Amino acid sequence: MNDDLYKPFLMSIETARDEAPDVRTFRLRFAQEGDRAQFFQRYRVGMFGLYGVPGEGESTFCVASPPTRTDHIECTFRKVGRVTQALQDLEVGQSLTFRGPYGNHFPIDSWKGRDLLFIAGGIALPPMRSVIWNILDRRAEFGKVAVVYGARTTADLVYKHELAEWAARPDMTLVTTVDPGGQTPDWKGKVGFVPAVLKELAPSAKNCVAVLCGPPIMIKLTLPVLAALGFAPKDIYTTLENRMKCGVGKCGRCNVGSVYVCKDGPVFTLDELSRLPAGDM
Amino acid sequence: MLAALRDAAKKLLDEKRAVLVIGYADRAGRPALFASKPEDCGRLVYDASCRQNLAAYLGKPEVRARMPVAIVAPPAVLRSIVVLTAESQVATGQVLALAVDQDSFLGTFDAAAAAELLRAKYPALGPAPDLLERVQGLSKKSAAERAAFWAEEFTKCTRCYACRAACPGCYCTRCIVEKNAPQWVSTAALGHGNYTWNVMRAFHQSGRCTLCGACEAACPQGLPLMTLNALLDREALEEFDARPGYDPQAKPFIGSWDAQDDHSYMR
Amino acid sequence: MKTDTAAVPASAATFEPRITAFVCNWCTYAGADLAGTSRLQYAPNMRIIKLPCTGRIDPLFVLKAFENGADAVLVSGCHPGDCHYTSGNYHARRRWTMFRKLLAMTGIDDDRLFFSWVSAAEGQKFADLVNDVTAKVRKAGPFRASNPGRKEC
Amino acid sequence: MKTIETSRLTDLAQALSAAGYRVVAPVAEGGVVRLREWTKGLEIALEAVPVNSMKDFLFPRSEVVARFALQEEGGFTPATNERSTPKTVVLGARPCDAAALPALDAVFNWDYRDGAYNARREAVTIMSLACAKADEHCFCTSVGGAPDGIAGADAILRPADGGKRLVFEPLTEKGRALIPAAAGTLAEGTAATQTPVAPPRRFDPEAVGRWLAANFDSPFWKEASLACLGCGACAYACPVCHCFDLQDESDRRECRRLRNWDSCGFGLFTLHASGHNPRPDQSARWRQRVTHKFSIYPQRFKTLACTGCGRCSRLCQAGMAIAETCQRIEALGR
Repeated sequence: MNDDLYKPFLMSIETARDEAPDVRTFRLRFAQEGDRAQFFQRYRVGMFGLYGVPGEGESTFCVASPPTRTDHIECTFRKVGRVTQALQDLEVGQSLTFRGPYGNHFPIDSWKGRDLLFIAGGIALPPMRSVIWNILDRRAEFGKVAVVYGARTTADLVYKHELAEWAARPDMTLVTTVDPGGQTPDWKGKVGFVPAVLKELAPSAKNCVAVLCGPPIMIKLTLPVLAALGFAPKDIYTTLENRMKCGVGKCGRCNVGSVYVCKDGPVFTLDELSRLPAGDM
Repeated sequence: MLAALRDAAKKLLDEKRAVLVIGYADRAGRPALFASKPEDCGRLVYDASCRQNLAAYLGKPEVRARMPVAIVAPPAVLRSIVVLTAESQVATGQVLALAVDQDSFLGTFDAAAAAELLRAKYPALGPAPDLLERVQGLSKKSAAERAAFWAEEFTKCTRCYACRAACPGCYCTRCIVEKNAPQWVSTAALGHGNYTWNVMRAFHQSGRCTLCGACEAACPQGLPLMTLNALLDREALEEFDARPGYDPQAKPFIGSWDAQDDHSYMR
Repeated sequence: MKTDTAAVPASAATFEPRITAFVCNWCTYAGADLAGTSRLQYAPNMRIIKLPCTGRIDPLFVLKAFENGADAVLVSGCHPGDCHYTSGNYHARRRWTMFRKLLAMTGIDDDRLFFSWVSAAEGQKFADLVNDVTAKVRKAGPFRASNPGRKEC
Repeated sequence: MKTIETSRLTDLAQALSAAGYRVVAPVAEGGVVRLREWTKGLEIALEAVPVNSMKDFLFPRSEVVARFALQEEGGFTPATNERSTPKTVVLGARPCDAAALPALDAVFNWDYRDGAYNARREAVTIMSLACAKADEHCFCTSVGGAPDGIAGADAILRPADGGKRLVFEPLTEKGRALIPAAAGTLAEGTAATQTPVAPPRRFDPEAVGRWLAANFDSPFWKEASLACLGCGACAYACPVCHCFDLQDESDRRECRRLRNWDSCGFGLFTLHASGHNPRPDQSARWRQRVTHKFSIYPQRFKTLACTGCGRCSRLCQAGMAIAETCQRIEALGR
C-alpha cells in the first residue's frame, strides 16, 4: 500500500496552449503506465489534483479533461503566484509533479435523461469543461445541453477553439457573453453580465440540472435568477476552491465549517452549501 | 495608584477622548483588558508581573478600527508609542498613553508629551544590568563558542512567531518570512531558517527596540532573544548616539546616515 | 534562490575557501575589471555578485551565502562620497555597522565577514584585498562546522 | 507490582537506551522544561508540564516528505526519501499528551493513510506519568480526561509513597515489552499510590459543541478574540493541532518538499492566490481554532481535538485561554 501521501507522480507536458492573458492549458502525459491506469481507475469528473514544480511547490486545480479521454489529462490555470508562474515557465517536453485525483465528483450518472445547463464565468470554465466533454462524449444518455459562458472581455474567454466547436454542434446550445465594453467590433456573442443573459434566455427548470461556477459576485447574482426560473437548490451544482496543501484531509485549511472541501468537495449542491456557514467561505 | 489609573481611563472614555482603553486585567497572568465602557476600567491593574507591550495591539486591524485608543504604558511602552509615531504608524492624537511606572500613575500623555516625560524622568533607559551581563558574557567567548550557543538556542525555535506578534515594532502586514517569490527565509523550523529568521528579526529592531522584553517573555521556548536586542541597542547608542523612543520626530535610524558615521572596520 | 550547498572537501591541505563577494556595479566591480585588464594576479576563490549599489545589498544576501556554504563573505562598494547614487553607501555603512556586530555575536565574526571600499581606479587594491581575504579565510579554515546558519536538510 | 524509585528514573532511561530505544523525556534547560531526546547525563524533570507536546516526535515540526534530484539543464527526477523511524520510548509523557494520540490517529488515517506519521506511531511506546498536581491552566477533566488517564498510553507511572516511588503499570503489549528492556531498574514491590489531584471540571464539551455548531456568526467571536495577536504559539504547543504547510526548498542539486507545522491563527493560512481570504480577521481564526477542536472534530472523528493539557493558555502571551472561552460559550448556550 502506498502510504507516501506526498510523493507525486510524474507527468510530461505534451502540448501547451495559451487560452487568455496569463491562462494556459497543458496536455499532460503520465510518465508511467501504472500511474495512468491507477489515475483513471479513480478519476471521476470534478475531481482535482495538485500540480507541482520541484523547488517551487504545488498548486491545486481541477482536472479539465473528462474521464472519457484516458490517454492524457489536461489542466488550465492562470498565473497568479509562485507555483503557477513556475508552471507556466515550463516548456513542452518538460515534467511536472502531480498528485490526485482527489475529492468528490459531479454525480453525472444520476443526471441521465435530464437536461443540463452550464453557467460559467471567466477562468471558471475549466472545471466545467471536463463535465461538458464528459456529457458530450456520452451524449445520448442526457437530454438538452446548454452552456452560458461569460467573461470580462473577448480576450478573457478560454477554450476559444472549443467554443467554436460547441457553437457549431447541433446537439447543444452555447451562449457566450462579455461584459459591456469587453467586446471587439467583430464580436458575435452577447454583451452583458451572465445573470442578465441567463434571465433573458430563461431556460426551463423542468427536469434540468444547473452547474454553476464563476467569481463570487457572478454566483451571488446568478442564484436568484436560477431560483426565479424554478431551479431547486438540490439541482444546482457548483465546485468550490479553497487554499489546500495536502488535498487529502490532513493539513487543516480548506474546511468551510465542518466540511472539508478537499474530501467532502469540491463539488456541492446549492442545497448542501446553504447549510454551511457563509462566513467561512 | 490604581485608583488614579482607573479614574483617568474612565475619564478618557467618559469624555470620548478614547474609544478604547487597553490595559492589564486584574487576573492571573495579567492579560490585556479592552475597556470600551467606563465601568470596565475598574478592572485595570498595573504591577511588575505585566509583561506584554500593549502597543503591539496598535498594529491589529480590529484595534486600528477603534481609534482613538488609550494604552496603559510603563516607560518602555511609552517609548514604543513614540517610535510608532516617529515611524508614522499612528497618527498624532490617535493614541494616548496612560503612563505608569512601578508605583505610580504618571498621567495621560500624547506621543509628544510622552517623549518629554521620558526625557525628563527616564533620560537614559537601557538594558537592565543582568541583560547587559548576558551580552558581555557572550561577547567574551570565542566565535565558535558563540556560534554553538546560538545554534543550540535557535534549534529550539518552532517558528511560532510569538516574538513577532509580541513586538509593536513588528507591524509589517507581510513579514519577510511570508514573502515567497523568492523565498528568502526558509519557513522550515530547522537550523538554517531559524538562524536567518532570528537574526533578521533582531536586525530589523536596530535602533528601534525599546527593550520592553515582550518578545523574550512571549517565547514559549525561552530563547534569550533580548541578548541580541540589547547588543544592538548598545551599538546604536555607542556608535550613533541613537536612543529610540525619545523623539516622535526622529528620523528612522537605519534609513538615515551621517557622513561622520564610523567605518573603521572597512578595508 | 538556487545555490550550491555541496561540501568542499574540508581537509586542511586541500581547503580552497569559497568566498562570496557582493559588490557595487560602479566602483568595486569596475575595480575588479581593472584588476583583470591590468593582468593582476589574485586568488581565484571569490565569486563576485554584482549589484547596482551597496545600498541594494540586503543583509539577507549575506545570510543566504552563509546558509549555502560560503566560507566567507565580502561586501564592497564605492568610497564615502563617491556613490553613483550619492548616498547609497552611506545608508549601507550604517546598516553594516549594526549587522556585523549582530553576526559577530552569533559567531560569524571578522574572520568570515569583510567590508571594503574599492574604487574603479583601485585595481591593485582589489587584487590585494582578494588575496588578503583569501589568506585569512584559508587560515581560519572551512566554515561548515561552526557556521550557525548552515543548511541542515 | 513493578516499582521504581523516582530518583532512579535516569537509570531506567539508561537501560531503555541500552536496549535500543531512543528515549524521549522531559528535561529542564534554560529555565524551560522540554521533551527532548534523552542522552546520558541529562536529569529528567517531572515537576512541570513540558512546554512542547509529544507530537514533536510523531509529527515533527519540519520533515522532508519528498525529494527530487535537480538536473543541470533544468528538469528533475524523483529521488528516494528515507524515513527515519527509530524505536522510541517517551518516558514521562503526561496523560493529556498520550490522550492526543487517538485524535491524531484519526486524522492521519482519515481515508488516506499518512505513512510518515504511522511509521513513527508504530515505533513509539508511551510511558506516561500520572499527574500529582494540577495548575490553574489544567482542564483535562473537562474534556474527558483524568490526571491518571490511560488513553493512548502503553504504560503508566503512578506516583507513590509521597513521590519517592513510581508504580509502573503496563497497559499494552508495547508497554509490557518495556519490562525486559528496563533490565532490572523496575523492581518487584509494593507501594501506596497517591490519589491524583484532578483539576476542577470547568465546562461540558458537548454543550460547547452544540453552541458552536449553531452560532457561527455570533458577535461573541469579535470580542473574545480581541486580545489574540495571531501567533502560532498555541497551535505549536498543542498536542493535537496538526495543521501543516508543504514547502519546497532547493539548492542546485536537490529539491526537498517539506512538511512544516502551520497554524490557523496565521493570517496567511487560508489566503487564496486571488487575494480573497475566507478568514480575514483574527476573530474568524480564533473561531476556527475553537470550532475545530470542539465541534468539527467531534462531528468528523467522534473525539475532541483538545486534551485539556492547558499548554496553549499557559504559553499565551495575550492570556487567550481556551477553557475560559469554552466556559463562556457554555454560559451563552444556557
